Amino acid sequence: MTGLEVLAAHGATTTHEAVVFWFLAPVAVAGALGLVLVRSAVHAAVLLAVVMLSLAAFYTTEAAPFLAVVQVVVYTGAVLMLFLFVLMLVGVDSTDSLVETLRGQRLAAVALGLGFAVLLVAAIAGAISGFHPKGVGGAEAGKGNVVAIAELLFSRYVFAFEATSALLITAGLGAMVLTHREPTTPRLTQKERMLERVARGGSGMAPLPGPGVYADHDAVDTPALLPDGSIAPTSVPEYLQVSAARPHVEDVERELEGP
Amino acid sequence: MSVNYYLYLSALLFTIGAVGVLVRRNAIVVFMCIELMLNAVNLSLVTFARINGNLDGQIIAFFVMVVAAAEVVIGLAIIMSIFRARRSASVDDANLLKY
Amino acid sequence: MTLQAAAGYAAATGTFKLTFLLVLLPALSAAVLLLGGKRTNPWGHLLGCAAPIAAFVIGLVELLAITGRDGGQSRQLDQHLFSWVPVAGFHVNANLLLDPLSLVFVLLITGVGSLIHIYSIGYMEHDPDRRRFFGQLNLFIAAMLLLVLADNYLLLYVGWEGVGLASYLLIGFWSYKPSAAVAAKKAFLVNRVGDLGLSLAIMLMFATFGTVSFTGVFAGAHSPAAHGGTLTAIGLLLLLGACGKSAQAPLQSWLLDAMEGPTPVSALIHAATMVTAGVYLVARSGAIFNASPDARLLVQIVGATTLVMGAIIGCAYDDIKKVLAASTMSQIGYMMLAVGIGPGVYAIGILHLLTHGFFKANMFLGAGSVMHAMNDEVNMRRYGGLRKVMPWTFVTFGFGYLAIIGMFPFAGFFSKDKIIEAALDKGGASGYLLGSIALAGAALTAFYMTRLMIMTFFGQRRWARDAHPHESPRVMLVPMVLLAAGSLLAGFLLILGGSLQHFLTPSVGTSVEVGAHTIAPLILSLLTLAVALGGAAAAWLLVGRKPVPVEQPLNVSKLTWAARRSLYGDALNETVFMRPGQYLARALVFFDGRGVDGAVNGLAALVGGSSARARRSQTGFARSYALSMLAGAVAVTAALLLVRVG
Amino acid sequence: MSGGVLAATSSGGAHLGIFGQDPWWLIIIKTVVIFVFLMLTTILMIWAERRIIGRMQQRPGPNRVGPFGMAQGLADGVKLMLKEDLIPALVDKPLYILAPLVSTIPAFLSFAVIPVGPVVSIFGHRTPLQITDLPVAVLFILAMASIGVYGIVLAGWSSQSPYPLLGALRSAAQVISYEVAMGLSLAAVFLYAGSLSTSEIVTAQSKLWYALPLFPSFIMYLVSMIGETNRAPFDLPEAESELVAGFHTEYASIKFAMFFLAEYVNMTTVSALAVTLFLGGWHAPWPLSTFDHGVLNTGWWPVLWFLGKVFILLFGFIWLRGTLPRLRYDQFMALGWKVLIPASLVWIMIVAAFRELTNEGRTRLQTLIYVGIPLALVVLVASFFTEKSDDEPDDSLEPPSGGYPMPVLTDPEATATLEVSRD
Repeated sequence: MTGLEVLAAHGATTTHEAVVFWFLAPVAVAGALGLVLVRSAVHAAVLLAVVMLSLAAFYTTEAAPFLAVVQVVVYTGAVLMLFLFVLMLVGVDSTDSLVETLRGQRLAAVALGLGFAVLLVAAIAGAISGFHPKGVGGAEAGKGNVVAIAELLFSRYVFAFEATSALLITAGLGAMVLTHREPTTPRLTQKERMLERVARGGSGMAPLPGPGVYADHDAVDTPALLPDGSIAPTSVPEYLQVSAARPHVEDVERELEGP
Repeated sequence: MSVNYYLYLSALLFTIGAVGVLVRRNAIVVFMCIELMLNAVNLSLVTFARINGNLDGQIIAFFVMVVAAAEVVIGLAIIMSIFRARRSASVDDANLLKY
Repeated sequence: MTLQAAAGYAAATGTFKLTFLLVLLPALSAAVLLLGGKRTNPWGHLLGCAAPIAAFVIGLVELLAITGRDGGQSRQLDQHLFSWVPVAGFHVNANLLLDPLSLVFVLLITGVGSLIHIYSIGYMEHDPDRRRFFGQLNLFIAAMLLLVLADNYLLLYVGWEGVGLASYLLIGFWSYKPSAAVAAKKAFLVNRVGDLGLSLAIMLMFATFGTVSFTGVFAGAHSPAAHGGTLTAIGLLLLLGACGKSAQAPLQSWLLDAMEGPTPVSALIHAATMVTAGVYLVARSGAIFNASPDARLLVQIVGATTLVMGAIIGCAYDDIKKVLAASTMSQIGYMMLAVGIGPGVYAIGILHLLTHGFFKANMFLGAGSVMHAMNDEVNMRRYGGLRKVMPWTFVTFGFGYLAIIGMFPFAGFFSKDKIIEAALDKGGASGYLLGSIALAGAALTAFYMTRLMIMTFFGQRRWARDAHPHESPRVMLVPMVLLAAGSLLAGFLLILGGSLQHFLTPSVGTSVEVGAHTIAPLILSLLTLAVALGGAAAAWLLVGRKPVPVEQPLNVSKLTWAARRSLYGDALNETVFMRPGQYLARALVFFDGRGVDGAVNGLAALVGGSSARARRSQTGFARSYALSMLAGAVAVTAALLLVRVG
Repeated sequence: MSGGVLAATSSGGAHLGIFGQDPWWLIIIKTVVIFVFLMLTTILMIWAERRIIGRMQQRPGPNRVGPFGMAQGLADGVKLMLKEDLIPALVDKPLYILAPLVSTIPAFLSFAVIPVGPVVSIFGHRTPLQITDLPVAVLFILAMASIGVYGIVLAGWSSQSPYPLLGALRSAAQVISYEVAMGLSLAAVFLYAGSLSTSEIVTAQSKLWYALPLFPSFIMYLVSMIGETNRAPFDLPEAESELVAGFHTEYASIKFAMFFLAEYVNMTTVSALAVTLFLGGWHAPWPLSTFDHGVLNTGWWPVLWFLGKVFILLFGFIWLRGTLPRLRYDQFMALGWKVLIPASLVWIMIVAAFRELTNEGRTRLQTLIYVGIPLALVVLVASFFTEKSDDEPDDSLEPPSGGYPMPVLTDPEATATLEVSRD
């Protein structure tokens, strides 16, 4: 055990902890400010991840390693990943406009926020100054953080624990109900699709050459050529065909036919 | 340094999160700001545990995380539903419930 | 002068327990006929006749029973039906009072009423709504009986309003005629004025004496505690009520229009019974008027005024029913004069009321018979020479005519003569004045009635081309004959030995028969006869000697013009009441619309407007709400800090 | 950054006193050795994978650079480093650059808590063959894995291109899903070992490797380990034939190399974790462990056993890639959510019951009866309620002749050709 950790368990702060704090606290505040200020939602999420990881580090210095790991796994790994996931589902380009639609909202928010921060700091200073922290070492009683927390969790807080687990399951079910969409037609299996394709016959039966094959260009949006030299439009995915930044299938066709 | 600095930092992060809730329009970012506020509270809870010399603060922080996870799950599901219906994730666009 | 009324009434026993049937039978019949619908059509008129006849029989039985009580036995019998308004401090019983006064009215109402019912069978034979007619007639009978049998003012008021309702319904019986509908409305509205007076009087009674029962009020009126001014006020309000119901000046105008109703209605309600309710009210409230000379004086003035007004109006009209209506006003003026003169003369007023009930009903039925014969023509200028075509009608009508002009020995002679005598006997200048007016009224009565007779039954025939006059059916003639007999005999029989006066004594006090007469009775009687004959002669001179023009002559005196317009009664009403009323109503509407509604609506608009403005804060923007939440959090934190610091 | 702090400030465990006592130079040595080991393993793995798969596919594989082509990995690495660092125009630049780092660094950090051997003496210092240990070491590895996903997701998103985004989405969903299954499969080990610390878990396996009593957990861990590392047959985020190359389509040169590095380091890490948790860690396999009262479990020998087990597992990765076709995405998710997680939950219930009964001092027979009978009952009852799967084929789409699908012959010429060919 390092001296730092022992002291943290006993409440007093050390130089190591101070170094960690003064290094990471600005990072956390900067990340939080960035979360509020950046336009891109994904950047905001990454900045929030920075804040969360900083907090996880603080938890370790405050003798709460289990909470630190849970913070990383649950918050950073699951919750924030869920955010990113939804962000990507909702749209790749989801930047906020800079124009504030509610009159006076920003000004009032910043003013109130500053006032609140000042009040909180004043309250904390008034309430805590001169207080000597005891540290959690006594509470852990040599069993270690994980065991001590587990014992508390499954004895005094067992009902709260069960209640939160029920809440979590309810939330999961609720999310499923909210986002579930009943398909109107029975979903075709892979087998059925293949049989249908065969029954339909024609040129779609054999696998098409991959995009770019036989082409004079190696981009994925370049359609494949069929053995007779004509292009295979289906070899380029639809969303690439409609993309404005790239040449269209028709353009390539025209190019191939030439003058 | 004093343990109080953790609390000051927590207050600061909480306030920033609150202001973020007020000024951001993207529902998901608003949600993130709420998570920031919860995290700030967790930090102060852990610090309180250290000051008071027991583990209850850590336990409560643990519960906060679980409840936050539940909240995020439902909240994001709602945002998804709203987005499907309205093609917008802006909290200002979901303003039908008014006078 | 004491009234036994003040001493309380004996409880009704034996025969007198049938009293309630007097009211109940017609009421039940009315209910059956009005609610039964068309199923009762075939026999409705029979039931309608049976009810008043049965009531009449009961009345006769009770008359016998009451006359059988002599000496020490009270002739005022009170039947307790049920406790009506049992409120702490205000207790009203539904009690029926059977005393000589009410019994007299019961007999008049049921007797004349029965005859008119029977007459109506024939008169209304071709009317599709005859059953309804009978139902409403029965309703009237029931209400009128309730009015006269009530032992307190509140129950009386119920009957009072009941007859008002029946009158309204029956005047407007042919409501498809706009004139009938308007007349009904007018009668109702004018009656409301009087009813208001009555209701105010009742309220004042309650406020003053704490009770509305006759015994309580009369005892209060006699007690020394009663304030003279209050009694006068009650008396004047009662007079107002009486004026409304009895068509006395200034509320007389409705009666002429009320002739739009079917003739039996005019005969029953607007001649014989309902219009006498005012007289009844004054006579019944004698205790109050006895205690208030001022109120009495006003009653006299009203009576005298109406007496002359009615007579003058009667001289000018060509409509046979309206002439009779004006005559009714005039005759009721006599009665009011009589009851107004006060103690000792009530019985004479009642006597004239009874005789008038007979001969006026008789004449109305005769007029109905004439109209029946002449295709409902009412204009006397289209009549003439009917005596040969309708001999029965002529004869019976003639009886009524002789009675009303006070020809000996017809009924009117005895009653009218006594009123004039009483007026003169009042003494002093007012006595001479009232006596002279009454005498002049007698002359005018003779004049217009003679004019009516001449224009209707004598002279050349001025009938419309399609008129084929004929005698009325027997069902109509029989009542006429009976009433004619009454016209001839009633006065004599009732005055015989002062029977009526004595009979009525328990109710209205003793009559003053003997005393210092201003003019000797015999001389006065002769004078009255002479005056009446003079009036008749004048009528013959002015009307009978030359052909009656078919069209109303226009070059007539201003008095005639005025008389043709009811002496500007309507104009007066219009100027004094209607126009100001309209202005008041408009002002009220304006005040209500702009003031009251304006205040209310303005307040509502203020609330609504401010709410709408406050509602704007409900923007739907979650961020705005969150902002206010943060503001609240800041406020709470600041408050906590302040508390800690403080 | 947080990892370093974590490692330095571990608090708690009763048996962890030996950690955190190393002098600074020893820490540096250990760290460098681990780093070099991971780099070398990666380079060797790339070569080995290509060679082995080549052998499986009956082709030689790379054999030109160095003996048996062994330097091929090195050559590839050098080539990638020297190539132009291409940054596409539309990308989100900060995240695009950050993503490979986020992917790689946690992969290395995880290995810090893997015990390679017992306590040995290095330059006179008694020290465990492990950089550090934590009371929450296994969770730490999971945490690092979940941070590593950020690299993939951010790479896919910042590329602003459809295929990478799809790959990133798949990856995010996949890692979240399989992290649950992985965590559940580890829970059984925690129950048996009574600790989250890797060194203690290894110590607890001195007699019996947990792969035997917790065999279902072991299998589930192996499956979710492959899903977690995005390897075939679960390599959906970078499925070449569907998504070109998945999340790193738009990456080139050294950044691309870092993704590759991260993937192979992760493979090594999860293999090492499997060894640590289930296969006895550095303990010698059974017959050898009995040799000379366990002398082979002391000193530097265990490093050999540890590396051997890790390489066997790594070979398994390659073997699977050469053998199994890629799963369809919905099948893959169904496997995770509908099979692995429920099965893990049931299995944990059973293990917990076992442990509780054993701790209470029941005999093994009693324990088996108490756990087995209710379980059998549950299975019996459940079998009544499970629906029969509907395997009836759809007649409407049944191929017409002989059970083989035949195209509809609409083209007369084609029909004629067919006729001719029949003749």
